[in-house]
Amino acid sequence: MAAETVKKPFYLCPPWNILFDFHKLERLTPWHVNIAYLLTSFLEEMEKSGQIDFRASGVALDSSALIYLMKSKLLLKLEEPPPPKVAQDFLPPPLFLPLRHELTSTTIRHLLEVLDDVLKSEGLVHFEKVVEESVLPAPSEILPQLDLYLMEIEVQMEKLYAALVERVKGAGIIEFSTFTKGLSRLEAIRNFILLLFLAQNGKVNLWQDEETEEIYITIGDLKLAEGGETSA
Amino acid sequence: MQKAEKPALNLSTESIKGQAAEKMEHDLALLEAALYVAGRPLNLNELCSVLKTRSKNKVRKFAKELIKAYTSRNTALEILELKDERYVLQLKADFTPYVRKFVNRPLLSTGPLKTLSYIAYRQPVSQKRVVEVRGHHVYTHIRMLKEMGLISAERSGRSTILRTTEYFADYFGLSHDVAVMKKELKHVFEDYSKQEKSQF
Amino acid sequence: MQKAEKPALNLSTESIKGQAAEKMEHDLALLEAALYVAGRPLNLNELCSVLKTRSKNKVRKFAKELIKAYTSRNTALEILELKDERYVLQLKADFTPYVRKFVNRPLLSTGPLKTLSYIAYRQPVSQKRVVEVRGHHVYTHIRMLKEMGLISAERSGRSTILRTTEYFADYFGLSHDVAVMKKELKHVFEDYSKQEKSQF
Repeated sequence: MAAETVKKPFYLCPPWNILFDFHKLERLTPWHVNIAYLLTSFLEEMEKSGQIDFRASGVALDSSALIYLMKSKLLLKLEEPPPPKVAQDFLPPPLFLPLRHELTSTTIRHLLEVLDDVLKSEGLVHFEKVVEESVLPAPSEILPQLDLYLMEIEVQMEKLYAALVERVKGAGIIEFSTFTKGLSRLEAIRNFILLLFLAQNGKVNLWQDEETEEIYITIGDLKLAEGGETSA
Repeated sequence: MQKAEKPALNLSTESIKGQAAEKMEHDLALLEAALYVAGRPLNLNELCSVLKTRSKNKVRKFAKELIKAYTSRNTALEILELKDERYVLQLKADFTPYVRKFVNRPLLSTGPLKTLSYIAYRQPVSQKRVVEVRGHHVYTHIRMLKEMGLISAERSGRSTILRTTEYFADYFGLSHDVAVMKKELKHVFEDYSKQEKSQF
Repeated sequence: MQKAEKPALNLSTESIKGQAAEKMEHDLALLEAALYVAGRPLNLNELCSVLKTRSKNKVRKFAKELIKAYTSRNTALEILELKDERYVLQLKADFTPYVRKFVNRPLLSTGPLKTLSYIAYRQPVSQKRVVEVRGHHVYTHIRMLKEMGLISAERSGRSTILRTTEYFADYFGLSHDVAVMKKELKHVFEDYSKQEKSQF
């Protein structure tokens, strides 16, 4: 036992130990970690020693993902966008509608016709959330909890999604450039990262015009007239 | 209405009478205005709010006066008293066939109508559920349906419960009792789907 | 209307007069019925079709008669003659504030109405411009106005051009000719600002 503890594996020494020490990981500034260097050198070192340890590789990978998340989280500290600038023009007073009663043509038959459609689509919606069972066994205890970070991101994603829905009134298309107009480059990048998360969850679709390089964000059920290609 | 008979004399009692008649004329017109724009039956409370009075008796009297005025004019419109002291201004049924062709604006476009039909069929139903079934765009529909007085929303803990209103029932000629209404809807719906099937 | 004066006598001339009066009363009621259910201005052709006549003169005469009847009754409703000999039945504007809450249509609040008047005044106008002038919240307004059939949107290259619809022109009793309509609107806005000033 004593001999084992003395002869600790190479990856528990600096600089790789950072990937295997939860407490250190929590305290570090993610910008100071060069993940690409750490992982490449970690693999080289393992190959050199001839001891291929999948557990250690897995933990290293997980920790790297966590550091990425921490970086994203720093990026994603969203600030309120500045109020839009209002152009000057003559603003006429509101036109008040004269009140007229109007008989409408909708009958109970119309109501039932559409009810039929809705009930059919109701059948297609699955309310029980699919429980995803992980293929791999639970991560070992040295792994930090990712949930908190994910929750943060989810909150930001929800905010962004709500903002998008508000902008397109439920469903519609909006250009990325329009949506991020007036925002700083950094804020635009933050929004873009969140959009990628939203797209991955299927909440929005993103597609890019090859010529103009404009990115279009589509929200909600859209019937695209020309069958524009959508890809998540 | 008394206006035509109003004398030009300025004797004090006459003038008081004239003022009272004018006030009454205005109150009748207010009730008429409310019934006209509502296009649905209004109850005594609603009519009280128009006249800014708490006296149901007064409103009841005025409503009857208005009915009388409409009856004596003998035009295409009528004001009726319904069950539970509700009043409605409507076209006399005899005239419907002649003017049906001018009724061509739907109450709602298909999207909001679908949302409404789902709420009616599943009520009381949580807003969350309606959004799950119909998609995120229904927030606009729900808002519109609320503004039109076709559905009402009620907070219950963290969720919002939606149901149809009396106006909805009146519009489609359904019962105000939700249990009965749902049965009616189911019946009509089943009959309707049978018809549909037999047609194809 | 003549009904109250109809004699019970059965003398032949009296009876013919009575029949004519009754026929006229019925025709007036038919016109009223059409205007009531349409809730929009109807033109002479449409009114001819209701009376099953080709005589525009007759319909014109009857429409004026109906306006007279409404004016003399002095109730909450009025029938107006608009440009191009179109007629509409509506609530007198004075009554609007009292009964607004009973309207079962998504009644536009001041915000969307401002957006609407801007579009009407500047049309054809790009959506982008409207957003620049009125702010980002107008996307909701534009959508509402489209759903109500008051404006239409048309893609033109990469931008969306907004303009008011014929339904809009009818609603406000404005000309269908955009140039004329804009002039009419200018008058409306001027009157409005005068009223505003006199009130404060």
